[in-house]
Amino acid sequence: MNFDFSEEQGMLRDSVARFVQDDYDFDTRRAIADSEQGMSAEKWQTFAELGWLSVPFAEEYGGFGGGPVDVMVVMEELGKGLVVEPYLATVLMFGGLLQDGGSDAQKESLIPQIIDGSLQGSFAYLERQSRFELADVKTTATADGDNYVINGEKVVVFNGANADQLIVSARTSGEQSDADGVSLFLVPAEAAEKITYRMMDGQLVANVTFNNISVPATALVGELGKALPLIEDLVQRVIVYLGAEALGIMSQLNTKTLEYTKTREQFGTAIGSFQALQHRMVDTFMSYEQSKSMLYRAVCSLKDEDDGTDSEIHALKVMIDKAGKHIYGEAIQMHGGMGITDELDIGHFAKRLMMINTTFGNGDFHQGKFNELRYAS
Amino acid sequence: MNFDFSEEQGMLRDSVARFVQDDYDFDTRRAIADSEQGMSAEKWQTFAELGWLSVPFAEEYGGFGGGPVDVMVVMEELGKGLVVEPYLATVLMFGGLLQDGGSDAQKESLIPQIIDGSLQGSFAYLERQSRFELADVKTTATADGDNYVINGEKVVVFNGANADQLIVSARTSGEQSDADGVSLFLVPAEAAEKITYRMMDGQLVANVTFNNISVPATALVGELGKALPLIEDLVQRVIVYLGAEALGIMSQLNTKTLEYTKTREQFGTAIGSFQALQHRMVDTFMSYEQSKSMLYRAVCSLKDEDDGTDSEIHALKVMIDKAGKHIYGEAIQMHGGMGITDELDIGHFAKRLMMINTTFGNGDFHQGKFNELRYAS
Amino acid sequence: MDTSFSPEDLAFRDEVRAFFAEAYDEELQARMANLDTFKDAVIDWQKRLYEQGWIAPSWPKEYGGTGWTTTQKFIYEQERTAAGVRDVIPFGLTMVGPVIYAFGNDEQKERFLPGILKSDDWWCQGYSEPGAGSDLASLKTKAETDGDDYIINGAKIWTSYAQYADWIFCLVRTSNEGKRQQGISFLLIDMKTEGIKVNPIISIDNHHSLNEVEFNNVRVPKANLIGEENKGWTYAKALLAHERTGIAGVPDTKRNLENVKKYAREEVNGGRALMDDPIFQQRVSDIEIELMALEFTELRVLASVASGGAPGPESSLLKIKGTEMQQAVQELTMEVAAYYQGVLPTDLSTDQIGHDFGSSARQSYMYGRAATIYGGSNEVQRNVIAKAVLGLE
Amino acid sequence: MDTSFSPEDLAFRDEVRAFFAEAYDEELQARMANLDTFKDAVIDWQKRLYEQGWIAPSWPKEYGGTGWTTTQKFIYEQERTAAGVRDVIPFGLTMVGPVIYAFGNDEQKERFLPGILKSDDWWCQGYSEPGAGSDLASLKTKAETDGDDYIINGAKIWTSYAQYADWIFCLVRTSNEGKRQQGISFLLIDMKTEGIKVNPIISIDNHHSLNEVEFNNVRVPKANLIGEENKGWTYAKALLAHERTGIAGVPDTKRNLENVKKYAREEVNGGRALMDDPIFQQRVSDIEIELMALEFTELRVLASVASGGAPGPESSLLKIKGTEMQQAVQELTMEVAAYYQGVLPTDLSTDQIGHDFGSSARQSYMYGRAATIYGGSNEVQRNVIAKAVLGLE
Repeated sequence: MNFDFSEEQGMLRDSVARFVQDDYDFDTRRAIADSEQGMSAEKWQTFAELGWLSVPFAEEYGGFGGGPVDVMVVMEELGKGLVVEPYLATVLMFGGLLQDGGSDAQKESLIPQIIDGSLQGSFAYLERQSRFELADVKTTATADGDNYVINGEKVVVFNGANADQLIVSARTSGEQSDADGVSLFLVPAEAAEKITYRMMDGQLVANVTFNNISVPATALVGELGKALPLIEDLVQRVIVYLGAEALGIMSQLNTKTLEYTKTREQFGTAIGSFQALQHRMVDTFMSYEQSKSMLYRAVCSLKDEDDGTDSEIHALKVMIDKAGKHIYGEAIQMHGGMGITDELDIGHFAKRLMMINTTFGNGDFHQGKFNELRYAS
Repeated sequence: MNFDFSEEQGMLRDSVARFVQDDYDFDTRRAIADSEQGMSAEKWQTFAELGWLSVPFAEEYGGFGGGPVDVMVVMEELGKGLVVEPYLATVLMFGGLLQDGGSDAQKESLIPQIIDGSLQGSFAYLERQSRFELADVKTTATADGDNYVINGEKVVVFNGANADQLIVSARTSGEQSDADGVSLFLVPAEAAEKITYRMMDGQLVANVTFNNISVPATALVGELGKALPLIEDLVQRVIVYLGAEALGIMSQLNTKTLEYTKTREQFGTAIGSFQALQHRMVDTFMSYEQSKSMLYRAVCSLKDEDDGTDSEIHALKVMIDKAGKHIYGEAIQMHGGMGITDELDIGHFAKRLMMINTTFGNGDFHQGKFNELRYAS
Repeated sequence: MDTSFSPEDLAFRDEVRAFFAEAYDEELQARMANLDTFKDAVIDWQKRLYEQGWIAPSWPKEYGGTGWTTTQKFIYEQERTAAGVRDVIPFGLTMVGPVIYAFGNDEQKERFLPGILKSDDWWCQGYSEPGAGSDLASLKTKAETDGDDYIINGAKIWTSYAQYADWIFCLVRTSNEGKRQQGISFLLIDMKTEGIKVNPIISIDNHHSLNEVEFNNVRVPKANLIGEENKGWTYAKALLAHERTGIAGVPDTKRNLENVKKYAREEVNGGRALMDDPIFQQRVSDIEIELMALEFTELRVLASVASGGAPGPESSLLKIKGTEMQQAVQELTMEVAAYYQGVLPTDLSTDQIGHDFGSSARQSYMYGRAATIYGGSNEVQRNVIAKAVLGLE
Repeated sequence: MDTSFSPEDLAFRDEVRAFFAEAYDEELQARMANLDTFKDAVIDWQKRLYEQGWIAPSWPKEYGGTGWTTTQKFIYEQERTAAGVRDVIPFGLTMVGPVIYAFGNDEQKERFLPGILKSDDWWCQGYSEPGAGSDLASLKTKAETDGDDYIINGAKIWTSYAQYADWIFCLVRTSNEGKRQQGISFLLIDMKTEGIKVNPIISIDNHHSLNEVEFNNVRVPKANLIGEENKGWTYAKALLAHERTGIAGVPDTKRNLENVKKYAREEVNGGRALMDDPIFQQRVSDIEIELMALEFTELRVLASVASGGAPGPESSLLKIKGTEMQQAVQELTMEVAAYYQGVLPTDLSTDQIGHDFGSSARQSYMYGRAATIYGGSNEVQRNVIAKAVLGLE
């Protein structure tokens, strides 16, 4: 039983941490997020050079062959810098689906491009009505000879603005929320129509419309009609990675708030000397440590799949939701007026936490799933 | 719009408050609660002499003709003294059912006896399986000529140990939890078998078994098979009265805790000077004031029945449950080691609040009802 | 104890309801929602209220108030929020106005009150200073005598709508003697005066409503001093006590909660409306029940003031509990909006985005964080209650 | 990062499981539940553990410990609580024992450790004093030198099981010089010594486990002093740090939560089992999820200690969070018991009462209020973390 990181993991962590420290200060991040592209191609190239884009991929495709713990380490540090580059969308989600479900041809052609930084990808799964239900897919893909014709709309597509390739979930059979009948297709982004808009956490997202888009049968990712387990499996891992990013953010919020209360004076004394605030900071400290424990528990459960993985994942999402709200709420409150300015980084950390909480289902949604899994009679 | 008490209500309040102050200190209360009978016949006679036993009864039966606000005033003050005499069981529940549903003959014969203190009554409604569902009645009453024969068991019967007469809910038709088919019968207590035991709030309660107990048709209280609305109506009012008792208790807990923190020294200073405790005492103060507001809202709604009375009552139960736990929890915690002794009154106030919370349904139960009433689609 | 309405009250309610239904039309609402037309629309609306005679319900009748009973004021607020009618901008009508009629001289009353009532002058508030936070009395902006004028130097911060304002009312330091509270004066300053500079502050909701206001050798005639020099703290405190009851914001929060329910009936998750989810219902009723109580807490205070008494200890919790409830409802709205909670202002239409309240939910939620901070943070409020109400030292 | 068990660990788990299944039999459990036979039953059980060699897992092997790995200790606790096996009485085995082997002299080790290991001596703790609360260092019980003896005067309070005890370990004041902590000594006192009086304290759960212990001119040989005079505070603090991990009580709380679920499947409300009520499920998972995290927080501490490190900052939250969770589960049990939560001990049978866990739920819940108070209240714990971990002054 140990919670140590391997030497390699330590080096990976240091590498990301150093980048955030030296090359990604808050002003840099703001400028990138506000730029037209909403990300920096140059920074992305740095990610490629430093090998981060290869972490989760198998060695046969040029990857690092890393496991969940390796990715967790990267994401926690990226979280600390509020890095807006689409590591999650391109490497973990788009790349993750390819790695898990792609054909050899797809993997051989695309994964090396992800790793060298030349390909941006996106997983388009969300629809106007679907909220948090992954099986709720109205977009259709209809067989037409050797091709499939895709019709429908996906909304709030992460990295949708910059993606070269999309993996789209579409229904090839069944009714709107059936578990069976969902398939994944690789679609070149330029084939679809898109409108883009900005989110409060710095993401430039897109609504993407497919109007009779025809793709060959080789564009199918995974088995026809059997994509849901693939998606669910991906989402489980992504939830852990988002949890790691959230942990990095919470760490920043607690550290910055603690520092602030030690220097900020009110009524002639540092506000950190007020006992009521001290006790509340102990509580945010505990929320952070509990989140960290739950993250570790969840990441360990990913490796040990017969040991109730699902409920650990749901529990993590619940914990991160609660702890996140608690920690950013106190951070803003304790920063007083400054806490509600756009100038200070505190609010931006909060906004990213908020978006993480709602991504793939909020705390209540996952607690409902947890209850179902553990308590259903 | 006013929240003032009438002059008569003020006098009633003062009368009960003076009694608690002068004749019912904590040691007296403890001795009475620990006595064999679990109540004081002498004190009960004082209640009669002071007119309190007449408050809710119509003037034609010798009553004071008081309304919900009058009873509320009495109950709040009785709560402050943790009075164990069965005002709730005899006057408000047994007497309340008689007043609302009794025949003229029943009222004429029994209400004056309640008022003069010579009759103790009890409402036996709870069964082993029924938990908080009033309609869940397995006890049966079977017509047998002009009589009804009662079979079944009632548990945790308040004042069951001392009651001379019981009103028993029994099923005269329908299935176990049907709304229709519940009837009420007056039964002389000596006709039933009982076992008695003590509760943590000083109540001496009973499990009462009816083994082929035959009562005449004139023992029926209210309409045959239509008792549920009568019971529900009573319970609505009783919830308000229990809320008033709870408010009196919360007032005592907050006052005593505040006093304690002003005098109790730790680390060389009064613990009431610690900001963390101060802020928490502000919170218990707010819980108390919010409970008071909800009580007033509920008691006003009783008078204005077309204005959604039910949901106000449910809301009161939810509020009292939360506020009660909050206030007694902090009271015990802030009293430290002393707070967990039987010697101090704090724990006894807490125990009565706990029993109030579980009587006629806990907060979750009532919040569920509230949700159903207001949000069901 | 009686909380029912009289027939006169019910008639008044109908009158108010009818007026809002007619006067607060869609065109006006659209103009208010657009930042470019916001200021003009607000002024138009307030002028309409002035014509109706309802612009200042809390003012004494002699200065232009309505002379309503407490119950009428309560009904008015209920109807206003139920109709989704925006409250008046408070800086003139509920903040500086009452200070002027209570502590100003006759000349000041004549000069300033009509402009406030008619909404000809837009006011803003200059209390907080950079770095001072809830410790208001530490203010440093100084007013030095120069003949019949003061020369003002310093800066104010968190000044809402300073970019629109004609006038600012300020607390300034006129003396460093004695306790910090004793050397403060209450001054009215024309925003067009030379030496005033307004620096926008973009707040966490990505909007511009807050500002820093700099004063560099700003010359203000002493005729603009309210009451006595060095007594400004007293006037400001009196102002704080003036409108205790409105601060809980219960009617607005109730309306926002109704909106949450409406939205949650439309959001569907796995075939079930969010509003039918027992856990979500519990979140709603957790708030709704507290609000029901808070509404009566406010009524208790109103009733006690109406019967000539002082507001009781229950009044002190209105701000804390009220702002906590506001934020709880804002948070719930965000949960309903799910992914769309993050949408920043955009030229795309609601139809294109696929959602209609996410962006406004975000704005309310983010800006709403200020409610527990400004006007004395809730921490300071708790200190005050601990001392003044509970007697803890 | 790895939390899986090795085959050896799994074999150990089976061994422990089998032992508890066989040795902790129903007759023993019945005797423990009965106050009249409680003490004897506990001693019998602890002697059985001693024979098995498992009485002191946390002790060094040389003094009688098991030599288990951290993982084995973790497994042992998991199995113990899963089997509902009562933990050993801590005063000898986890409190004074470690102080004696760490700071006592050879003679003291020989004299006292065997009696502790074999449960021949029942120990109790004399730290708190009437009126002192969490401010332990303010203690006043004084030990004055008289030749080779100390003469003890004063009183200790909240002393669990003093009525059964053969020995008490006490902090006593041997000097009033310097800081308050500096004049304190650690002394072992035979409870049969003349001048000791035990006064029962009935606690809020209506039971007698607590006591006040009075010392009136009690003569104690200086041979019973642990370590140096006036250094007792150091030894007591070391003891507090000794068993940080057990204090969260996660395994016991997990087991209690499983019981809640079991009970809630049997309680029916309007035809639906309480455990099928979504709101109740939410209450359960609110706790279960925190417990899942807390279990790993404890593992993180264990792992860090096992790899030779000091417990990290995460260890300091174990007591606060652990006791909060204990109480949350106790409260939930009470909710399930409904009316029956109030039943006091009675001669009536479960069958007559109509319920089986109400009375024990009440006792656990009420006595459980002490968990956030004793051993340094959670308020004091928060002060300590604020200072020592967060660096706040």
